[in-house]
Amino acid sequence: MAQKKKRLLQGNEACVEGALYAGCRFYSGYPITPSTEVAEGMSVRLPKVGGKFIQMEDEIGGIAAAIGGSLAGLKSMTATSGPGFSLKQECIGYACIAEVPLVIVDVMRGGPATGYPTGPSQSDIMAAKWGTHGDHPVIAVTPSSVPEILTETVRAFNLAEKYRTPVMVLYDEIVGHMREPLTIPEPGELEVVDREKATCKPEEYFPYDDRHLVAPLAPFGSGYRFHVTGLNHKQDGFPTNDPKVIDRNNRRIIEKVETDKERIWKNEETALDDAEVAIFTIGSTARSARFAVNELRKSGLKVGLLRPLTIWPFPDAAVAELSKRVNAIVVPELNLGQMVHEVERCARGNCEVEALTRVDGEPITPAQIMHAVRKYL
Amino acid sequence: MAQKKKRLLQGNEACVEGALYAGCRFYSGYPITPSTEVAEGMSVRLPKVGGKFIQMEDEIGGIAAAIGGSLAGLKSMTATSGPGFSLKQECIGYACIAEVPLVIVDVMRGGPATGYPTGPSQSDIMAAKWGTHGDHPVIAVTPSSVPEILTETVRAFNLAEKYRTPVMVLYDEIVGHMREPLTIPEPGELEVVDREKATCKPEEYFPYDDRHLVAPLAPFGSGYRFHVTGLNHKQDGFPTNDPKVIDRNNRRIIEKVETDKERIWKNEETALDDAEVAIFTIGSTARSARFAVNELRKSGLKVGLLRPLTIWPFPDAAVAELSKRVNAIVVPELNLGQMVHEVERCARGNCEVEALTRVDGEPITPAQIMHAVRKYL
Amino acid sequence: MSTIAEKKEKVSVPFDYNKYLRPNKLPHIWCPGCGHGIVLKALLRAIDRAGLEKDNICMVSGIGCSSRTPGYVDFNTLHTLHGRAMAFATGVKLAKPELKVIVITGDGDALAIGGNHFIHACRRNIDMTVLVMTNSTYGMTGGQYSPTTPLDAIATTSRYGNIEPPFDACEMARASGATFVARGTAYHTIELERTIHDALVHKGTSIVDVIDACPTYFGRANKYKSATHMMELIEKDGTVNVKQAEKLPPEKLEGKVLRGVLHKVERPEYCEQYENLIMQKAAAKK
Amino acid sequence: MSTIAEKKEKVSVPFDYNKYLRPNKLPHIWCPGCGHGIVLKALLRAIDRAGLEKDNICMVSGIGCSSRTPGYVDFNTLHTLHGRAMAFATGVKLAKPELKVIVITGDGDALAIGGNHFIHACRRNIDMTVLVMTNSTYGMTGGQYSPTTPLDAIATTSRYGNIEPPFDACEMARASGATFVARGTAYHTIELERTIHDALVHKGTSIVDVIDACPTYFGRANKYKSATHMMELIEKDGTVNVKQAEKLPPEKLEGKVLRGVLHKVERPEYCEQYENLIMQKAAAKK
Amino acid sequence: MSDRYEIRLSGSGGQGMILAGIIMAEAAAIYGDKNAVQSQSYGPESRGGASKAEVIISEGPIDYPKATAIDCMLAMTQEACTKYHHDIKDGGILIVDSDSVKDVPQGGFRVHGFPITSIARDELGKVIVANIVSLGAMTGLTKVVSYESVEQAVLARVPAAFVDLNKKALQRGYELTRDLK
Amino acid sequence: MSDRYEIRLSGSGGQGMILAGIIMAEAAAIYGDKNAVQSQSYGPESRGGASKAEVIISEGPIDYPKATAIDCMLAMTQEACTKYHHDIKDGGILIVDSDSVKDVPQGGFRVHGFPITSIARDELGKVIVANIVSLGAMTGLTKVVSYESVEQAVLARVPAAFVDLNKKALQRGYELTRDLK
Amino acid sequence: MTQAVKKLPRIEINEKFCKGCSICVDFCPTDVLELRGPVVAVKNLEACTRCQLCDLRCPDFAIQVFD
Amino acid sequence: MTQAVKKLPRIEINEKFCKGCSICVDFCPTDVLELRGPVVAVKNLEACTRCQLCDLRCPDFAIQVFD
Ligand SMILES: Cc1ncc(C[n+]2csc(CCOP(=O)(O)OP(=O)(O)O)c2C)c(N)n1
Ligand SMILES: Cc1ncc(C[n+]2csc(CCOP(=O)(O)OP(=O)(O)O)c2C)c(N)n1
Ligand code: SF4
Ligand code: SF4
Ligand code: SF4
Ligand code: SF4
Ligand code: SF4
Ligand code: SF4
Ligand SMILES: [Mg+2]
Ligand SMILES: [Mg+2]
Repeated sequence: MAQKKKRLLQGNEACVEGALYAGCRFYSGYPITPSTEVAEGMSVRLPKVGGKFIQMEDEIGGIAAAIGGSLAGLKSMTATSGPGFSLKQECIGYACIAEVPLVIVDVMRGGPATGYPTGPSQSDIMAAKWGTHGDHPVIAVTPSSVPEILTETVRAFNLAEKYRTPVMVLYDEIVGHMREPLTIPEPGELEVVDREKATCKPEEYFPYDDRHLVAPLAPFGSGYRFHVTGLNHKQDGFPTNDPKVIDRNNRRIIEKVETDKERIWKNEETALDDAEVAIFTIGSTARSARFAVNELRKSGLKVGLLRPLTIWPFPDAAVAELSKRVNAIVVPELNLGQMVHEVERCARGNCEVEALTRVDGEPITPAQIMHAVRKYL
Repeated sequence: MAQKKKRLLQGNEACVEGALYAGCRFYSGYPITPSTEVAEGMSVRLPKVGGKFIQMEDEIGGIAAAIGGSLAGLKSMTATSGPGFSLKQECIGYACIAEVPLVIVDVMRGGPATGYPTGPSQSDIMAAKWGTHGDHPVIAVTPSSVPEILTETVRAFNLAEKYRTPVMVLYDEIVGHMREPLTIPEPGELEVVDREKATCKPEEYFPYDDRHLVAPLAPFGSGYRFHVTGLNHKQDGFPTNDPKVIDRNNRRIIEKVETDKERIWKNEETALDDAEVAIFTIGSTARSARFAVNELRKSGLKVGLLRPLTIWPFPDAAVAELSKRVNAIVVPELNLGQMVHEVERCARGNCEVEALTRVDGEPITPAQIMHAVRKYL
Repeated sequence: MSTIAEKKEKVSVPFDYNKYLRPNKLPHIWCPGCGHGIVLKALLRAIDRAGLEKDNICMVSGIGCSSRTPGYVDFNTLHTLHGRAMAFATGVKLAKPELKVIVITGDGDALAIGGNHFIHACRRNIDMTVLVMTNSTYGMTGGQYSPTTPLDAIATTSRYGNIEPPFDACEMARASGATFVARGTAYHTIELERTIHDALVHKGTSIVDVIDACPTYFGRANKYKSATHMMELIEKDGTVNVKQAEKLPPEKLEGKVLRGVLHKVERPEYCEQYENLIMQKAAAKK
Repeated sequence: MSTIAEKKEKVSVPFDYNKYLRPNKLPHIWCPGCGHGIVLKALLRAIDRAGLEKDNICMVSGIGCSSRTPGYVDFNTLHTLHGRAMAFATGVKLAKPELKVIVITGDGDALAIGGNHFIHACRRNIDMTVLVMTNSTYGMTGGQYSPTTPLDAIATTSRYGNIEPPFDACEMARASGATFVARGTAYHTIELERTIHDALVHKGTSIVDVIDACPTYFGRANKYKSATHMMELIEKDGTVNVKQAEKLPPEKLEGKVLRGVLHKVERPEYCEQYENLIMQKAAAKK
Repeated sequence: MSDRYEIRLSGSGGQGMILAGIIMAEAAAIYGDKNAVQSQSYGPESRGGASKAEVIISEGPIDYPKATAIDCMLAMTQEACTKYHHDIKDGGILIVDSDSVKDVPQGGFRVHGFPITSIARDELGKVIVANIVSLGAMTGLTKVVSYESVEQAVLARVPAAFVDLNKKALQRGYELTRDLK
Repeated sequence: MSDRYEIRLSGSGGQGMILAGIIMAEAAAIYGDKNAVQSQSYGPESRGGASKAEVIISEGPIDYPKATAIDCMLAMTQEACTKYHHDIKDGGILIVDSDSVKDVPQGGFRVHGFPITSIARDELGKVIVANIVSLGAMTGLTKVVSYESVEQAVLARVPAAFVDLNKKALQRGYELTRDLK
Repeated sequence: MTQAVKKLPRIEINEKFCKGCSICVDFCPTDVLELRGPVVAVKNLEACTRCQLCDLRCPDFAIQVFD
Repeated sequence: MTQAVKKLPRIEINEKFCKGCSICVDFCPTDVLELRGPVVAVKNLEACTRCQLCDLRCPDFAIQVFD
């Protein structure tokens, strides 16, 4: 307790603290602006706690090695930005189908391609969900402050281990690079979920045991010898062409997340109770929105904010419900319209839905949001 | 005319014929099931017409070289499937922001990851739109027969050259590997669009000339010396941090497609006039759907089919209009629900929207569709 | 050490492959006469000879016919993505250095799409034994040319003859820093077993380039009459052991590929360095 | 051929770099003392000496400080993605073989993420001149270790000292098939100009590994006092010309890196082969 | 859809079932005056194992390219026969190679067994032409395409040196069905 | 929001503006009892060019982390001054290094010019501490954070060997403002 | 079937695994084996020297020679 | 400013480009140059041998020596 001290940390540094708090002991990646400080922090800190850091030859190697590290039993992470996120897509699908717990941090910058390396952006939201080929589950958390990067990184590890799936931590360059005061929580203060251990006899172990939605994953070298593949497989992990098994497995990996989404969702509501217009947004833009809500409320205008901390699975229930009680939902995002599609889908025509987009490398200001919202008041 | 002969061709072979017809003279790629026959066909045929074929070291190299080939002035193509499509994502974004005409064929197979290499699938539809990081334009065509693969490949090249952007040809393994009779069209029979030539003086040439939505692209080595980059750039092609210019350029590359989408869209309607239930689907599944419509119409049931041949930009106007006149839209797809999200969005709650999904490596049968449709009749 | 002579004298029980196999996964998917099975058997014998424990072996592969190997063996097995075997393996090894990591890969998997991970693993000298099953083609996808396809050879994407000069995997491995580099063939199975054994007991990145044959695609396209014919021409007549080569006049070596251990040096291993240097210095700098 | 002596005698007008520059893009973004600018100047002089036409040059780069070079020169210029320069360049060259393709890349761009394209371009022997600006770090992203960072060196991701042995880019290039392999430094600018010239006039893949310096990151982290200090220690004292080396006793060569043309052979060039073999055979097989 | 005629050819990888399917489709659509669609499926294990090809023949457009109710199925191996015969429709035809298929399935379809492989090997001297023999038999039994069209299609697909052999194989297969109706 | 205090520190890359911003934020949030958020922006050209750091200080939570109406801005170069002074609010403060900023912008804000760089170079012997001198001046002029907090924050960030120098620099800057109000 | 006096080796062939590639047949130094239809068979057991080359080169785990 | 009899070289310095890295200063064999504040300046033109090393090693296209 004596050591419990407030520090001014950068978002990316908070991510490092969160990972270590969650028990991450393996990091592999490739540097890229604006996520590089995560790698740099891990390279300094991991060896001190007996963990492993390796800078791989590229982003593909970065995530591949992290999957290997996770299968060998260590909680693993990789971090990247735009172009690197695109390169990792094939391996993301692998982690999904092979059900390997993993945390992938994407500090979003302007795109496409090299785009605007130091420009803030929220333009990987849809890529996080749909980037890799084939159907697959996605969990993505979206912190909007430095302390929240820490807590959400911990939550990402918990979700990854609980659902045996890659979990993304998505935040924009502004949140990643800004500094805020933060007190590192004591051990025990935050929940830390560890991987469920295999307890059966090795002969009876199935890495994708049919009887579970999420089966325990034994680490390589623990006496459970089993097979892992990116092909469609049976409960024993071996490839199959049996349509029934393929169907079941493909659906199960999505269902394990979908059926539990109430538990994975996390929304913050600000002044929504009597709101006539709602703002739906994440990350740094949510900070502008909160500022705007406060200002508008001062003038008596009924505006509220729905801020999802879990963007995937998309908070469809919350948006659907909201759409029935407001005149309009305004969706400010640092891209050319991504979340707004999902909001439109969930609103089913119940209210107006409007995107407020910005892609010039500058943040969306409170003034812009106030302007957009006023139209509906 | 004497040589005009009907032949039985495989879908992938028809793609080769289409590419050559459209004037494709550069192919680079990396083999992968079930698209490999495209590469094999190009390797045999291109040299005969003075074109270049190269098998690169991986899929990234495959698309990178094709972009290079296109900038050097040749109509270029690459083909791949699932895992390779994921690997190409970063370069797809590059072609978008640098505005390089290119055709990307994706013969869809089961995923994620290695998944089910020989299993048919339509699970890259959303990856085609959202796979790469950052906001970017997407045009994707979706043929559903062997002759249509030929004509749509030609159309893809035309669109690529006209809008200076990568265009995707998306079809599933069934259409890619089945054989149908086909007569190769004579020169002149189909429209072939060539790249607009630069005509100004070299000193006055801007590769991203502000005065156009789509500026002419001079080939490297033609006396116009200019700069191409994947960074946000000015009209002269050089990087910029000017928010106004960045904003304008990022929006323009999307607008050039969005504002012209009436011309890019292509829908086939079957028995929709008095339909009470509509089916919305593509590729091989649309064939099952047409079969089902015919059968159901025989029993007097009012069912119709909307089949988009352009899936991106999404035919939102057609779906919105349709949603107002039918009770339900059924969306059969060989995945776990992708197009259905877009249909839901466009339907705005006007009618029921139901997905019919299949991911066991088998096609969706007419019987399945009939069953799904009957519920709403 | 040599056992060829011994074997000839002793009448022994044949090797019990089942000890290391997952028998219910056999027969394997490889075509009649495919060399991959022969290499697998040599590997299993070498593992036995090295006295490795099944629980402590992690076998990692990419995608390809050769990369299907892990499915048949009773170790911790990891069938990854095309080209990525050595990157995944690096993660496994670094996370758990007590595992003996064996990578099984094809010439396409290791040297085409996976070339970058190959050279970097060699550079780091991370402890793993890598078997490259060089059959000069992409067998799995039906016989396109690979980075080891000889000049002029026919493949489904080089129907007019291949114009791309092949890599020498051993040269590449050595240049990029591997500390053990060897070559074997599916024909010289006893020698191969010994070579793999030596690779397995070496500390650091050990690369064994194994020349084998794809009778189905490479063979048929290039007019080899049979698997046997390929083994004779490519593996037997096309190669010479590095020790014998020392005694042969240059004329006799023309066009021949060398077999045996081509390069072996001692250099600190990656995981050990990590443990010794990084962890210790980090702990010191509290 | 030598011009050092000539230059010393003749009092000449200095080289007119503007002829090849886009003057309104200067000053460049490189830090004070960054070697990249010195290398660029040697390249421009070499281009001039080789008599190349601006319209016929296509310069391709990846991403990195070094890869910003194309923005400053008045050729057909293509700034691609990190690591992909040689793959893009392969497409440009094959599509239009009459272009002289020059690739400018960094040690990270060419040898880390781009390693695979590097070795395959060398293997194909496709006609392009590749300058690898080896500053032993990822300058652009702020100084992480790269595949050419020396052992024990400090970087932002190796704060306890680097344990990854560096590549020798020249060894790699030679092993993978490049037909011209040379090394220069930003210190030996006249020699570098000549070396690049020889690379430019060579037909096939020519690799020039240029040792230069990142004073901002590599220099500061590793206690070099200045750019000059780095040039003296790393480039001048750390290297020796291959011709001089022949005359030196082995003790004097210890730890030294060789400069000059290290490897040069003639082998058919890829685009020519394509033209001669593929197109002709295809035409014949109507 | 009443004129939709569905054929399935099955055997083991390497027996030329896909080629036979292609020939059948070409006979109908290129050398005959019908429409045809040919498709196949193979597992990820493309080598060995049961393999099948399907041909749909019709006067008009063919929508669904896969078999739904098979008019005629050929089975060259027991495995293929057992695995794939379920979709044969009532009144359909099952042709089996009696050399391999011993356990003949029962159903509302007619079964014809011929020693196809032995004919190819013993009478014609090349086991490889078994698929052509079976095509002959199928032509005779189904009459969905004319013999002439099939012959043309076969000859267009085989190298010049093997024209006679294949002609003979087709004929031999066709003859097997002469006395049947 | 009324207690929201916005600071912008600008100069050229390498002048330590970001570090100065961090110190200001730490003074407020770690050594003082306020909340603070520090942010910065740099172009893709991270080396050279104008650079800026921003600090928002408040009693309560800080939502929008960027400056909207600046209370106090520091400009160490002409380029930075010209580029970034626009958001200073009426009644705000602009502190310029009079060694570099000759063309002082006009507006509804107070301007204070000090020869910051020459003080650092000539008086203190290290041009590198110019940013600390300017922090001292800012502390004196804004009073948003106590001198003690700033001093603590400075000392926590500098290596032991430079403690005295920095202490002196801070003090020297602070003194510049003693007679002003 | 063979009426050997000296003890003959036992050659075990797994017909389910044998793919008839003929490698063992072709490389047997004493011509002990032959293909019978799709799989290998022993034609001349007496000649077998127990050299094990057939086992060593069989890709399919289909043949082993016991003492 | 220099009252030279023999013709002196002309050293052109582009102050906008010079970043004061000191490379030319350090490597000039005859100590002709020096840093003055942030940029380079000529301190001893007479000593200049026109060797051009300053130009050759200047990373910034900032110095050239004319006859
Ligand atoms: C990313 C990706 N690209 C391409 C493929 C298709 N593919 C599978 S295996 C293979 C080549 C295998 O060749 P090799 O490694 O030599 O193995 P072999 O089959 O010859 O043993 C290819 C191209 C794939 N599965 N994934
Ligand atoms: C796919 C991708 N990964 C990572 C980056 C980030 N990045 C940009 S340049 C660079 C390294 C540059 O190093 P090098 O090529 O040696 O050039 P230098 O800056 O040292 O001249 C990195 C890692 C990127 N832009 N894209
Ligand atoms: S295709 Fe070639 S490599 Fe693959 S199993 Fe068959 S013979 Fe072996
Ligand atoms: S960071 Fe290093 S490599 Fe980049 S410009 Fe500065 S000195 Fe050069
Ligand atoms: S052991 Fe030797 S001799 Fe006996 S069958 Fe096998 S190969 Fe022939
Ligand atoms: S080598 Fe093996 S698979 Fe081949 S024929 Fe002999 S026993 Fe059969
Ligand atoms: S030309 Fe030579 S002597 Fe003259 S200033 Fe330059 S380096 Fe010095
Ligand atoms: S080398 Fe160039 S940039 Fe450096 S001080 Fe001299 S003139 Fe200035
Ligand atoms: Mg191979
Ligand atoms: Mg570098």
